Amino acid sequence: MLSVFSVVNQKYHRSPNHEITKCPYTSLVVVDVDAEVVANTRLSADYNVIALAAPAIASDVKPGQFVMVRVGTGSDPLLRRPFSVFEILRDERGRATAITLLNKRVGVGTRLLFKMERGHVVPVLGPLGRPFEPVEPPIRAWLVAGGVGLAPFATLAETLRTRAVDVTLFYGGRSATDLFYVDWFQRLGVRTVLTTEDGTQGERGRVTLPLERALRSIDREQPIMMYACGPEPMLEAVAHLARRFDRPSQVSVERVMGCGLGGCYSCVIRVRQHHGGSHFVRSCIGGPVFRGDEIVW
Amino acid sequence: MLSVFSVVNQKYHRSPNHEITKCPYTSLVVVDVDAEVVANTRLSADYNVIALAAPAIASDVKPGQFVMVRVGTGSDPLLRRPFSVFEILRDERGRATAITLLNKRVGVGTRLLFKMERGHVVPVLGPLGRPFEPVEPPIRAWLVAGGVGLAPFATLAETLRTRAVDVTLFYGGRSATDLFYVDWFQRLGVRTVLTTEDGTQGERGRVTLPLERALRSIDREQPIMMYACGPEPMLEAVAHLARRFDRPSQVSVERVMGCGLGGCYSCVIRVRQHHGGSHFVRSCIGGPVFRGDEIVW
Amino acid sequence: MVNPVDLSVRLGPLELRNPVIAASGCFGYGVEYAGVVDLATLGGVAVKGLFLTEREGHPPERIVETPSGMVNAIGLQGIGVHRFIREKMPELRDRGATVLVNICGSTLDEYVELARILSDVEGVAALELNISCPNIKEGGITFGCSLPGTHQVVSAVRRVTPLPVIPKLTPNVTDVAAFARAAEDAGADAVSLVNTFLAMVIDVETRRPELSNVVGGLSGPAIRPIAVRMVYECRQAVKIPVIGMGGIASARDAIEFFIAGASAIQIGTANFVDPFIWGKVLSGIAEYMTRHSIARISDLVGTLDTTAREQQWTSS
Amino acid sequence: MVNPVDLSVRLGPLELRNPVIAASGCFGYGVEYAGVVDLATLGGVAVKGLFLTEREGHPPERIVETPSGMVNAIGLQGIGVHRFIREKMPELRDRGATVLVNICGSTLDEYVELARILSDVEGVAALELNISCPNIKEGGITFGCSLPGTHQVVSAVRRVTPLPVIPKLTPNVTDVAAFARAAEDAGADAVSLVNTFLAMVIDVETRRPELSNVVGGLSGPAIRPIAVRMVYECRQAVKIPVIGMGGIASARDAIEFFIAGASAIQIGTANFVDPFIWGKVLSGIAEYMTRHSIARISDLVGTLDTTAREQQWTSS
Ligand SMILES: Cc1cc2nc3c(=O)[nH]c(=O)nc-3n(C[C@H](O)[C@H](O)[C@H](O)COP(=O)(O)OP(=O)(O)OC[C@H]3O[C@@H](n4cnc5c(N)ncnc54)[C@H](O)[C@@H]3O)c2cc1C
Ligand SMILES: Cc1cc2nc3c(=O)[nH]c(=O)nc-3n(C[C@H](O)[C@H](O)[C@H](O)COP(=O)(O)OP(=O)(O)OC[C@H]3O[C@@H](n4cnc5c(N)ncnc54)[C@H](O)[C@@H]3O)c2cc1C
Ligand SMILES: Cc1cc2nc3c(=O)[nH]c(=O)nc-3n(C[C@H](O)[C@H](O)[C@H](O)COP(=O)(O)O)c2cc1C
Ligand SMILES: Cc1cc2nc3c(=O)[nH]c(=O)nc-3n(C[C@H](O)[C@H](O)[C@H](O)COP(=O)(O)O)c2cc1C
Ligand code: FES
Ligand code: FES
Repeated sequence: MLSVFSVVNQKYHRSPNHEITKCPYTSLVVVDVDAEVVANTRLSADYNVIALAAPAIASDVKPGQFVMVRVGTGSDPLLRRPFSVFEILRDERGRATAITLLNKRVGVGTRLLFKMERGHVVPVLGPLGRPFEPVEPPIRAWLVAGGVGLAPFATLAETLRTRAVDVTLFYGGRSATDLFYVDWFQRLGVRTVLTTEDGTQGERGRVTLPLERALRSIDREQPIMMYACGPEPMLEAVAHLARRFDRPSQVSVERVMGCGLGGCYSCVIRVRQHHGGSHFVRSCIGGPVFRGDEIVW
Repeated sequence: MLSVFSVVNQKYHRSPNHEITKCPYTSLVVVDVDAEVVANTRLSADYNVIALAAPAIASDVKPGQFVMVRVGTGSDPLLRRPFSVFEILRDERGRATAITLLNKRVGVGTRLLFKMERGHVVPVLGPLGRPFEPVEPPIRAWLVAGGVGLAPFATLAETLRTRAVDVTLFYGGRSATDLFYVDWFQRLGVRTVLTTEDGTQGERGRVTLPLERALRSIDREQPIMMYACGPEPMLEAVAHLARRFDRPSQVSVERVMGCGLGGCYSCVIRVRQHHGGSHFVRSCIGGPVFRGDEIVW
Repeated sequence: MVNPVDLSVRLGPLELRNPVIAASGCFGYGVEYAGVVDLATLGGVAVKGLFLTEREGHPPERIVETPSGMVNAIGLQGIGVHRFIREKMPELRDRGATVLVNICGSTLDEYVELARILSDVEGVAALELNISCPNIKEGGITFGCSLPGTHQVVSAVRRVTPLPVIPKLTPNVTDVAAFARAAEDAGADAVSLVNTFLAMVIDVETRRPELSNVVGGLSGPAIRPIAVRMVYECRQAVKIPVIGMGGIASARDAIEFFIAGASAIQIGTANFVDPFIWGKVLSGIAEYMTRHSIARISDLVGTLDTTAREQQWTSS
Repeated sequence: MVNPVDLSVRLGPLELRNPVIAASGCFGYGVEYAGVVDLATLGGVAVKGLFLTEREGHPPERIVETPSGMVNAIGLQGIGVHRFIREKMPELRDRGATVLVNICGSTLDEYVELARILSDVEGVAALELNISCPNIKEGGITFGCSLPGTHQVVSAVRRVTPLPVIPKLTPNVTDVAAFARAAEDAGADAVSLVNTFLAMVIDVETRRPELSNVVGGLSGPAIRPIAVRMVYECRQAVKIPVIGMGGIASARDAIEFFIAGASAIQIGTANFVDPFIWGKVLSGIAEYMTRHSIARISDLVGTLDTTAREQQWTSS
């Protein structure tokens, strides 16, 4: 009897090629997984990496995409929280079984994720959003991460390194204790350039300082793609440098998101239109990754 | 600077003899303990016993008193839930360190308590309410428990047995799988009379059946005190039997409680007044234990 | 064997295959959700509020979370009625959606013009008149908070369209039932309620409003008990059907509105939390009806029993 | 060294040692909480609403929990003003409580009579006029929902008492600021708001209302964003001080109301959840003021900055 209510549209829902033109950005197979917490590693007083068993998402997600996590049990907190997929975990046969999130404790939801014990089950919706477009050699990739903005770069770096792209990570934090996974990127063959605001690791100052120097010194003939994720003023600075040095960039923005699926219009960012002028684009489906020069800062 | 805000009234708060006449019912030292879950034993699909580290409450609570437990983290669920103190746990030196609750899963809050993992911290307010008045020999004590109404009788039976009172527990449940701790009571020297509605253990039917028989057969000269806790219609039936057989009774009622401290007037029950008539009494401070003949059913 | 339950509803001239409708502004133009839910399985899709022309909406921040709710001031960003008809209606028709177009105007003429335009569009099932958006100064709230205004806009639209007309009432009034009556008198086919409650959140560290628009509309489970009361009041006051909403997040909540007197319900905020809610609510309603031997959903509507209760004793 | 902050407030003629008041109906007659909090450390204690005579209140169920809130229909069970004066006032005086007596009447004369009686009682600091209780048919809501009614009852009480007169406004109206103005015009010394929102919850299994009174009043964090907006509106509309409440459950929430324009605040429902909240809120306010270099609490009141925001970049 209940079969009349198989509301989930298997046809559209499962067909990976459907509607590719009409919804160019959103992932075509969005699923909601009751994901068990399989590990939760605290990196510092504020940062943790939480691993969630979600094969359907892990096997489908692309670098730069995000998930919406329901952190609470009742209706407070109510809304899901968006998180970039940090790592994809695989079983011994190489099958993607879980994702991890790099979580920074800033409020009620991220605090719940920070404390969450193994065995807890959280609904995870995804994969969502427009991913980064990975380049191919000879283009070099410069990843620019501010703080927790590192998150989408683990999978992006892996994809790029698989393609043998030359990758540099410019990574800035407040302090040495806010920089994580540096070895991990280095082992992958990623060059790392670190900055901290207090000078406790790498160069003292903002991550845009070494970035600007690098832009100045690199051969004009060498094509590069800049990828940036972090606080918006940093993204703006990167986009600005990109324009000054006439280099392309892709930036992943972080807007407050109510739904992650284009339903609420909360997550908009001002984007230039072809014919001049600008309009508000929903960053959950039109982004979170945009070309740096598209955005009106 | 903040010392001007030592709002908790140490004077009244700590002095056990203060206001004994004006607030005859409430416990005089009410504390709110951030209690760690030290054990959670599932007894069946619906029942569990959860142990909470709360020395200040454990060392002070009297049989029949209750605590108000904050089960959620955000504001949904909002209100605390009332629970009778089931057991008092002691360390090797005999100091009371923790209390347990006998929890039955019936809704959102009790479900959270059912699932709660060790290490979780829950605020527990208490001890609260008017306790049972334990009798002395030669008076015999008949405890009448319906389902989770067993909870206050563990500590009551201990107290009574310490006084060498002859104790019988009439204990009814839906089914054999709903009866717990029967051995425990037997080891304490408590006679047990069991009933289940489906006849899977003890007598088939309600607990008032053997109770009525016992009332009928016991020597009129033998003084007894009946204590009852369970669903309200059961309490009513017990009070009714008590009146018919002209025996005293104490019943512990379960009303929906908003605060547990007399602040909200949600938990009222109709009680007879000395001069005739009746009025609504707050069962959180006027009870939860009442004389069976006080209550207007 | 269990007989299938009948979920179809009739709201005056409007027939829906079931009583569960996606609330306006919480489901985009519907097409955004085509990958998650088969639009044809919904009772209806109330699309995002449309003006005659495109609107940019308010700058961010546009939403802020509150205890069991959220406050939004999107400011009715939208593509306008013409682009909607061109760009969205074909796909909505293709997918078999029952489309309720939520229309907004700054003036009476705009409502009339919108109604006229949409009356000729194939696949538009009904007009929901947004006379209650609290987020824009010029918007319909001036109609929605005055009884003559409500009567005026409903009758004006009524005169120009054969489509079912469903004014959507604001809860920010003293006596919502009076507005339902005004709408009924003016010829509305049904009323829907509630829209959001005017609300505000302040960032105490910066001492600024969290929303760029300063105030916005509160929705979500927090408002449900008020919305249920209002639906109940309207149900007593009018004969036309009431479409209820406000904080519905489960089959239980939907059923609560049916019992209070809603002939159909809408789900808004909860779709953000769980875009797969639709199947869960529909099957939950069917399960409830089966368990309570209710054959037709209409048999459940308005069945609140306000006589005193009695208690039963079973061992627990 | 940090200077102590000044928390004292002046609400017209009423001086409070700090701006944190226990809300009426959520703190019994105050004495119930004497074992938990030193009543003298509170800004004030608004005692449970009093009629001239004893009242039995509604039968249970009287409360039901809702998402981030609760709906109550206690029905103003109470001991009446005479027993209150005899049985509770002496202890409240002894304990140094600043007592706001919340009074309710079915008629104008009852309010006047109550005000007269209480004017002669030592230790009564102010009268809070409950013209907004949604739970009883004959109650003040008939005054609270009509502008002339509000003006009438406030001026009548004003004429007979030298005590500060603080009408408590209902949120169940279209324009709460108009009611604040009516109260001000009639000579009120301050207004307090919000009382509860008329609401309803249905038990879907029995299809009966959860509350014996069918409807009740919604309180708790759920309503906070609406209450903040209403306090903000009233602050713009009147010169007399506004006492804000509705869902305050932390120092942050209290501060939000101060910034919106409340000169003092009340805490109701949150006291049920945490009866030790008082010290936490007071010390949290002091900590905030110290951190923001705000010497006097009055310097915080009504300081909402509605100019557009700018962003700052720090690595995060
Ligand atoms: C596409 C995307 C990817 C993200 N990836 C990550 C990630 O990998 N790791 C990580 O730690 N964080 C990430 N974030 C940010 C993360 O979503 C927020 O930190 C989180 O939602 C805050 O929730 P909270 O309950 O802890 O904070 P709240 O208590 O809700 O608010 C605390 C602060 O966080 C801000 N905030 C609230 N919601 C959001 C939101 N949806 N987006 C941004 N800021 C918000 C608030 O404005 C406030 O200043 C991402 C955000 C987006 C949009
Ligand atoms: C003094 C006292 C002692 C109690 N001791 C125990 C105990 O030792 N073990 C135990 O399992 N339960 C005990 N209860 C009952 C327990 O408090 C309720 O089962 C619990 O509050 C239900 O919460 P919930 O969130 O699971 O249910 P909800 O989802 O809130 O509601 C589910 C059902 O429980 C009923 N209910 C809700 N709140 C209460 C309440 N405060 N009191 C009674 N019924 C309620 C509702 O009417 C509803 O039918 C006691 C109650 C009182 C008043
Ligand atoms: C983000 C958002 C946008 C909304 N936009 C509209 C709209 O355009 N037109 C309208 O009539 N109602 C709009 N509403 C109100 C909803 O349709 C609904 O009436 C309200 O949110 C209450 O239902 P809920 O609690 O299920 O969300 C909007 C609500 C939200 C949360
Ligand atoms: C159980 C209960 C009883 C109340 N009784 C009264 C009352 O007697 N008089 C009154 O003016 N307000 C009464 N109120 C309203 C509160 O004083 C307060 O205005 C409202 O609850 C909002 O604040 P809160 O969200 O902090 O509870 C009562 C509220 C509750 C929850
Ligand atoms: S988060 Fe809802 S539209 Fe983007
Ligand atoms: S539970 Fe609040 S008065 Fe008893």
